[in-house]
Amino acid sequence: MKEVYLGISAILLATVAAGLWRFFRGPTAADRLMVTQLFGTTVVTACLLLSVALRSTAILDVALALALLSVVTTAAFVRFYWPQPNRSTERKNSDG
Amino acid sequence: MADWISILLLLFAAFFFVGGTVGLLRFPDVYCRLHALTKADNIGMGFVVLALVIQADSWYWAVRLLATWTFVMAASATNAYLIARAAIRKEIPLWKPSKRE
Amino acid sequence: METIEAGIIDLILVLLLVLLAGSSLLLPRLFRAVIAFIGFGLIMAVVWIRLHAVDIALAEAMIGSGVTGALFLAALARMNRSGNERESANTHRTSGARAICLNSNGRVIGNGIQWRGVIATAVIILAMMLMALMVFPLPEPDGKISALVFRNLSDSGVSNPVTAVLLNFRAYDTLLEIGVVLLTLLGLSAVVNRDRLVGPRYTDRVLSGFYRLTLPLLILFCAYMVWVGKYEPGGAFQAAALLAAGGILGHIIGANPRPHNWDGKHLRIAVSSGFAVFLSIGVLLWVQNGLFLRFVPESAGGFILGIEVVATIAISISLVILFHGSSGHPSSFLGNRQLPPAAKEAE
Amino acid sequence: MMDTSTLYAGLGVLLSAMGLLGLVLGRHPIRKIIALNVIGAGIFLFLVAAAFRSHSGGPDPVLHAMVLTGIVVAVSATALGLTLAGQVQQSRSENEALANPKESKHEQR
Repeated sequence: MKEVYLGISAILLATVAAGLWRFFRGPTAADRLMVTQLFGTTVVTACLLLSVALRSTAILDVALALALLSVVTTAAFVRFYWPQPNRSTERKNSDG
Repeated sequence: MADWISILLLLFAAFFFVGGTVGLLRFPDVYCRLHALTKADNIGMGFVVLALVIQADSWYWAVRLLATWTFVMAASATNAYLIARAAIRKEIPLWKPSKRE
Repeated sequence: METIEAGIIDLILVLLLVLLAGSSLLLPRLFRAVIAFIGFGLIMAVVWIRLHAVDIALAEAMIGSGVTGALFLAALARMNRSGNERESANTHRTSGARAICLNSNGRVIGNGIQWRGVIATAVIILAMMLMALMVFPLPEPDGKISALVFRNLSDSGVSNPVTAVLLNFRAYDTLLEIGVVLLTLLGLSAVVNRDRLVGPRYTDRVLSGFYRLTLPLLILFCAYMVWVGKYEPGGAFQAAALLAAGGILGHIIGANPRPHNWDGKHLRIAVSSGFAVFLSIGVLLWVQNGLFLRFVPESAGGFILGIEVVATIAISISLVILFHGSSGHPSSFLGNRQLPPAAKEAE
Repeated sequence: MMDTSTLYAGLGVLLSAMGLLGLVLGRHPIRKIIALNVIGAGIFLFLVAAAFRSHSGGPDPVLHAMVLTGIVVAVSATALGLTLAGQVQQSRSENEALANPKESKHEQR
């Protein structure tokens, strides 16, 4: 089974590499942020597979931490980088 | 037997992850892409967790895996909501088939 | 794990890291660079697992996704906000490589820049080749130091070798490292502005709900990290990063995640307590055992746990204050000394 | 076929070199701070790849502890650097607004 787990992890990481295309294309900042979300989930899933393959509960902790804390980056993005447009100095440009 | 079920579930999971990524690459606007992304999160990872739970040799592992999945779903729902709300506030237009050139 | 699958994983990881590092250094828009750097941190976590460094993977996951991303995004937003047009003009946004490009297209930026870029590139490539020549092939490890660690592990009071090195065998390093974190706070307090510079508050029920749901979980997870660090990967740094991520999330939604009636003085005491407690335990052990920070096997476990608890609290508060500083928000850490009493009343 | 630790050690050297290049060529302070972080990541990667070669019952814990310490110091230094950059930019724009209150609006090219 260990080979299967590693093989599936390899497929998952390959989808991450494919997701980079969206990162380079954009067009909005939200699209680019979504690519890091894709990275996050895929890495979490790969961690689950690796933790079973290597028999280490500590890798499950890595997965749990990555999953919970992914919200911090998104929250910082919507709070600071894309704040609510209620001020006069609003920039119309949505390009990231 | 259990091994084959796990392998089948893992293949489903890989299908959903690949599908989510293809959706992220091909769908026309932010909201559709967000939809594709969260499918990969929730269903793809759900299948992986199921496959690993079948293989788990103790309750401890099974509970840990299922708990991780629960938190991933809570976090990814929050993420998707935040991004979608921010995009709506930024007035990023919805995709309309007729407008496509 | 030297199989075909592992080889494929290695190749993909190397490719991803080079691509992401390249984009974070070369993409002309800073936002894209920051996003690429966040992705770089996530992939590094997998690399650490691949290299059997789970302690480091934990720290990278928690700091990378909980602290670094928010730090860069907040700082970038602040610079976009306070910056005038000059800062967003092309010369400041683009990296050097792009500037050279523009130059050859006929835009006059100045000849010196082009030569600087070319010479720097040549020198660095040369230096890199020299470095690679010196380092490769890697020498065979003699393993003396790690054998020493494993031999004395049973006397260290903990059974995770990394924690044993951090808090027992090389406790000096960790003491000074906590000192360095304290020094960065001193540096921060020297430069940070004390006037109010706050954007609109971000109110969101879903995010606040998520925060309320996960904060207890984060605290539990943090306590588990401190405790499990004795036996398995985990420890004070990881726990501190978790708590700090919770504090940063609380700051983002406008909750004030600290005990009631705490002001700057309490925060300053809490922040310096890590270093102070560590130092005084070191002196205590000096008096008892004749050497600074020399633990004896009977009491080492208890002392190490105590140091870890205090260090966790101190480092996590420090990280949250550092986040306040770089997002440009005033920090109660500094106290209200600069504000006249009237302004204080008005709040 | 290359062995794992040589592969990752080489990647570490490459990343540090890329970061150094970015540090010299980058103009914006945030870019320079990212470059410093990439250099750090390359060095950490080199150390951990070297630790991976150790044969005495698992990777070398001394190097792991050093890298762990380094990561925490790196994040504090990054935060301080970002604060300094923000303050410098803020006071610069304030100075310019004081020096030429009319022209600062039309400076964009």
